[in-house]
Amino acid sequence: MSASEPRPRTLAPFGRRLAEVTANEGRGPYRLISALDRNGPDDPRPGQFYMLATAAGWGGVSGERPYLPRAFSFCRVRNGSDVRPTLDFLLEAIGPGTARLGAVEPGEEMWLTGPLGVGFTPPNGRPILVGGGIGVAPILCLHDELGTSVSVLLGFRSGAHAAVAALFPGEPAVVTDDGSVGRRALVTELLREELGAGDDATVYACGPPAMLEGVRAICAEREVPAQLALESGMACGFGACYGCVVPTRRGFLRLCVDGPVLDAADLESAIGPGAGH
Amino acid sequence: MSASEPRPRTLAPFGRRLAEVTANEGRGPYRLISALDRNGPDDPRPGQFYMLATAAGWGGVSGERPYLPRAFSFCRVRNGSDVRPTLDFLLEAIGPGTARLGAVEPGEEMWLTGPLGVGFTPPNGRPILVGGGIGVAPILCLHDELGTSVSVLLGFRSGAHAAVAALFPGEPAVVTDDGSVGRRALVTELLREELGAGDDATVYACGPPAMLEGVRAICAEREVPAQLALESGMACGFGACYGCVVPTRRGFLRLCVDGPVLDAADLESAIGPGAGH
Amino acid sequence: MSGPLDICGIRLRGPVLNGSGTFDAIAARRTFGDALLEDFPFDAFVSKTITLAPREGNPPPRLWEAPAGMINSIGLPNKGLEGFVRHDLPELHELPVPLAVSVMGFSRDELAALVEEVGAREEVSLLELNVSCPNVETGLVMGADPAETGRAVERVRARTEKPLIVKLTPNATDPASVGAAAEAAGADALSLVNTLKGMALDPATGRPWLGTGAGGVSGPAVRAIALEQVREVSARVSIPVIGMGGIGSGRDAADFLLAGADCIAVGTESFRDPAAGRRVSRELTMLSRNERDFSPLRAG
Amino acid sequence: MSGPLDICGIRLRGPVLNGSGTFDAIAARRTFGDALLEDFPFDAFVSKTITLAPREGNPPPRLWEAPAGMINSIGLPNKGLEGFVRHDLPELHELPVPLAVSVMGFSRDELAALVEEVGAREEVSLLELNVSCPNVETGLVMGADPAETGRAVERVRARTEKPLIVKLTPNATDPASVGAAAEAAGADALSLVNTLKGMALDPATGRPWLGTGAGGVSGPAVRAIALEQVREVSARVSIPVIGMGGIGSGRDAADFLLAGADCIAVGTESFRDPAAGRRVSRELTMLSRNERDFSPLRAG
Ligand SMILES: Cc1cc2nc3c(=O)[nH]c(=O)nc-3n(C[C@H](O)[C@H](O)[C@H](O)COP(=O)(O)OP(=O)(O)OC[C@H]3O[C@@H](n4cnc5c(N)ncnc54)[C@H](O)[C@@H]3O)c2cc1C
Ligand SMILES: Cc1cc2nc3c(=O)[nH]c(=O)nc-3n(C[C@H](O)[C@H](O)[C@H](O)COP(=O)(O)OP(=O)(O)OC[C@H]3O[C@@H](n4cnc5c(N)ncnc54)[C@H](O)[C@@H]3O)c2cc1C
Ligand SMILES: Cc1cc2nc3c(=O)[nH]c(=O)nc-3n(C[C@H](O)[C@H](O)[C@H](O)COP(=O)(O)O)c2cc1C
Ligand SMILES: Cc1cc2nc3c(=O)[nH]c(=O)nc-3n(C[C@H](O)[C@H](O)[C@H](O)COP(=O)(O)O)c2cc1C
Ligand code: FES
Ligand code: FES
Repeated sequence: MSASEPRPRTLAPFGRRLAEVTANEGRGPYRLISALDRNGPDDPRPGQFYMLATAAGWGGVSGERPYLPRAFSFCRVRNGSDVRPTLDFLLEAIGPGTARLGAVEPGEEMWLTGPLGVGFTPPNGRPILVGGGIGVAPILCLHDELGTSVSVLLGFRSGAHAAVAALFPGEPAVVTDDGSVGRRALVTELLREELGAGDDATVYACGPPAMLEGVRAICAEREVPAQLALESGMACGFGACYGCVVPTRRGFLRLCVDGPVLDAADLESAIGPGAGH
Repeated sequence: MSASEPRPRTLAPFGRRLAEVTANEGRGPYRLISALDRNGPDDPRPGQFYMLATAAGWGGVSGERPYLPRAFSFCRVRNGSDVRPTLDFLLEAIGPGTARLGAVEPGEEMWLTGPLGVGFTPPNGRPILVGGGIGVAPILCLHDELGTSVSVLLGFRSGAHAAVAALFPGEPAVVTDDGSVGRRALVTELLREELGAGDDATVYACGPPAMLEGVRAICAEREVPAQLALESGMACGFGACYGCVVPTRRGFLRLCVDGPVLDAADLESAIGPGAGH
Repeated sequence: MSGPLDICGIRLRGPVLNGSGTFDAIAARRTFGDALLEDFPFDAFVSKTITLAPREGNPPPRLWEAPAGMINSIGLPNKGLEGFVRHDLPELHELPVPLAVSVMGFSRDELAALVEEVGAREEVSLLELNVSCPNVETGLVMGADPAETGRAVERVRARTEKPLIVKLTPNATDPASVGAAAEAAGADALSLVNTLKGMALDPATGRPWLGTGAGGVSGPAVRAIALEQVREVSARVSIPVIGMGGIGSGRDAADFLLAGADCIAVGTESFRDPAAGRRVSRELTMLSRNERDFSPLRAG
Repeated sequence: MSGPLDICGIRLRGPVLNGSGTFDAIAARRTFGDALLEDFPFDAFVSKTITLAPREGNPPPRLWEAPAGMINSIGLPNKGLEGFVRHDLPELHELPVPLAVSVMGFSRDELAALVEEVGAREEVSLLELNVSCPNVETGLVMGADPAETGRAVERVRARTEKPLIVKLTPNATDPASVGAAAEAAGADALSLVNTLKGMALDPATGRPWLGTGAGGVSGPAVRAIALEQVREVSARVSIPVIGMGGIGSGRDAADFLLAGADCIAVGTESFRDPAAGRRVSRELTMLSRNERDFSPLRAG
């Protein structure tokens, strides 16, 4: 165990299990997929993730890929009486795995392992949540947990992508790259405005590497603690393959067991090799 | 070209092409699949076959197989005004390829190459058609061509399988292994009854190896010419891989270019290595 | 084909191991808790390969998904002998199955030191020599050359009384000769295959994707190749053979046993299904109930 | 990366060849008629390997489908030199592209005779030496051993002025050394990879499925392995390299060119799509329009 401070981790049932897809809706260019995880815990921690694969047709159109499961943060957990727990995932289709998962139909089954990794740690000061693009997924459940009074800053490529902001209760601040919804700005600009030097705040962020690096630099400059949910290519998701390492000040860390949430202070840079392709 | 007598062969357009599935119906345990082959010839010869693969999801549930296309005799070609040509295939699900093809939905697309190989040669004497199980497929289109006055002898494992006999116009003689439809007998018994020694007949047969071997032996004994449509494992279907050879009196022949219809006289036995598994 | 068995005098409840470096029981326990121990997926546990000095491993990216498999360039990250003994060994000792420790040395001296120290630990039931590394003196890849492999095994043989498994690389012209050399030099068992050398290019740049340029291919893509090598090697030696390479089902495992392996290992499939070892065991038991007549090719 | 090119002084309209033994232009013409010639899928045609004496080939079954690929045990059926020259050569001469004839000898004498006779035919632009067979004298697989390969190439080099391509086997510890030995002995180009040794068991009996027990693995499953070997070999030699192994798209072809190949060959993918060579060419042309900046690793 290499983390210096313990982070919230809900244990996963051992092995993969089948979960039934209950809904698949479009949110702008994203898909919002719900799955009934009957045999999973009802209290995954925001920031934790699941490895997903469809039960049928994993192998894709060409028969070549996807072969390995894919990592996804849950974006909501719902524990209503007959739906407990239902996990929501927000997906952006960027390759064969996300394309196949984005095409699941209600009633279909998915293989699922998780919750995996460690989630966000409760704030010391006032929480500021920063999400970029598909990176809003873990920010949404963190928001659910922290309550609606926290600051939420969201950035999107376009107005179409920003449709997903409607999932957030309250009034999140939204900017877009093209100014079609909210100001034309990067979400890091909102953070820079929101955050005073030495502010008694904790920043939580998830998004593309360049955004996370911006958040890291801003928080470092102002000496505000930040927790960043990173991504890296994963094969297993439970520490078995050593494939998902990211360079940190404490050496390479396996993002799937020591992350995906890391202290910004541990990072030289949030832009790792192979990240953000 | 090694065949001693030229056999009917309709040339295939070069390359594979997409065909739209227009129907997929159950016939007992078999599937009857129709595909609109807009860019294919309308006159494939009975006995010729096509290599098929689905356009999507070829790769199967496990992502491992099927990888290569699969060989299927067409069982009917229909050239109505707006359906020309529509090819019908009769499928028995025995593995990952036939399972996937058996699950195609109308509107879905299939990759198709063909017609391939050589078909049956017109009869010298009165034609007797013998089909066993899924082997009735090429017998059906041969029957369409020769007209309804010919003798058709069909054998099936069970009454459920015998449902497919209803596709034949007229009154084919039907026997089953369990006697649930027609007599409890092997179709070779029907042939033995039908066929006199030195009969002025031509026998056409397709079915499992043991049945074909029975037909071969009966015809050899009575000195009646027989044409047998054989099967073997195929990778390409157009003579490229040399994988589909069967032992004959003329050496190994590639079943996909020199067959699948062979003269019974060329065969020592209709049961080849790896056949009938 | 299933059920309890002895391998080099060690009693196992069944024939399903893990491939070294494809299951980290310590990290898995952090993730799945003690449920892991209650339903432990393997009949013996093989550690990730350790070296004398600690290693950070290779620069990322370390993974590439390939048709029916993957390529890895992990580079043996490990805490080194001392760190392993202090931190990992106590935790691995809690596993409900015998422990094999995989070791690799960049010279025969290093390998000998590792074998001696690790072999002396009572927690350790078996040692596995990963000889797929280039010999720093000769430049030859130890495990690809029968003579090099023989010399390495000879050198370490006297250092321990524990059974020595030698893990063969598939990147060799004649794995059976390498296996025979290892047997002659005193190996108690062989395991194969390790990964096949492979590479991939980043479609966005046209440059090698993996941090180190090349890596090792594993998964179903290599299964037929591994099966053939297991057949060739086990036909040549009389010591037990642990077969692996793309095993993902009981049917696959049965094929390796039929081809001459005494045990099998599940590697990459555990990434897709953490409990794959258990599933393979169960499926194998079902098959062996139905297939009593099958006799291994080696015996036949 | 696309467009006309010279290979060993032979002008090709593009870089896409077929893998020997994976396309029979004569049988394809029987099947598809002259449409085959109008849209011929390859920029040069490589014949199936011929031998001095006719061969029936291996007993069936000869095929097995594997994850993302297949195993074949065809065994070089061919009409022998005389039959080939009399029956096949006239038909192959009608193809609209240069002809390479693949030859294999079970001894260096046999190989020399084949090279001399075939090389003397004006229909033939290039010769390919398939050296993946065991030397009947030494028992070594020619193509797995640098010295054996060198001797074979030296022996035949003087027998023809036509360019000699040496086809390497991937079942070698160090294909780059074999390639370098072939170059030193006078080879004009190298092609790789041939199939990887593999096997499969009949699930119904537990015995080997293929008539000969083992066979060769091809298709996407071997692509990453082939790509790495092409990179290693082309980094070592300065003669042209023809890369193959699991190529099924323009992207795959581009990867091989980037890894150091000068031409590529489509093999198993032609079984799935008889016109795959054409498709790969088209896709490659599209890619090279968009990827002008990519430079081959060998040049870089
Ligand atoms: C902890 C974590 C949480 C995540 N949460 C979410 C989420 O909530 N929602 C979401 O949409 N995504 C999420 N992701 C990202 C998601 O896992 C990836 O988008 C997904 O794995 C992509 O798979 P693919 O098959 O669609 O694309 P791939 O083709 O696998 O492409 C992904 C990237 O990998 C590289 N790549 C391309 N080909 C290969 C190859 N053959 N092998 C290896 N790499 C290749 C390229 O850089 C490519 O851009 C998360 C990732 C992590 C690690
Ligand atoms: C000319 C011709 C015409 C045909 N016409 C018809 C038809 O009209 N209707 C019809 O239903 N069928 C027809 N067939 C048979 C059909 O092609 C096969 O049933 C089909 O290829 C099976 O594919 P599969 O993936 O379902 O089964 P597979 O799993 O491929 O099994 C088929 C058989 O191949 C063997 N096998 C198992 N695993 C493998 C493997 N990995 N690699 C290689 N072989 C393996 C076994 O013996 C198995 O029983 C025809 C075949 C030929 C050659
Ligand atoms: C990510 C990864 C890491 C590996 N690490 C090691 C290792 O440390 N030592 C070793 O001997 N083999 C290692 N291997 C090889 C496996 O143990 C196994 O031999 C190989 O992957 C083939 O089996 P498979 O196809 O079932 O994975 C590793 C394989 C993978 C995929
Ligand atoms: C069915 C089959 C037959 C082959 N016959 C030959 C042959 O006669 N001579 C030869 O040099 N290579 C032969 N090969 C090897 C191919 O030319 C090629 O090197 C190999 O298949 C790898 O390419 P691929 O994965 O694209 O098929 C054959 C391959 C297959 C699949
Ligand atoms: S994904 Fe395998 S160790 Fe992290
Ligand atoms: S199936 Fe390839 S030659 Fe017949």
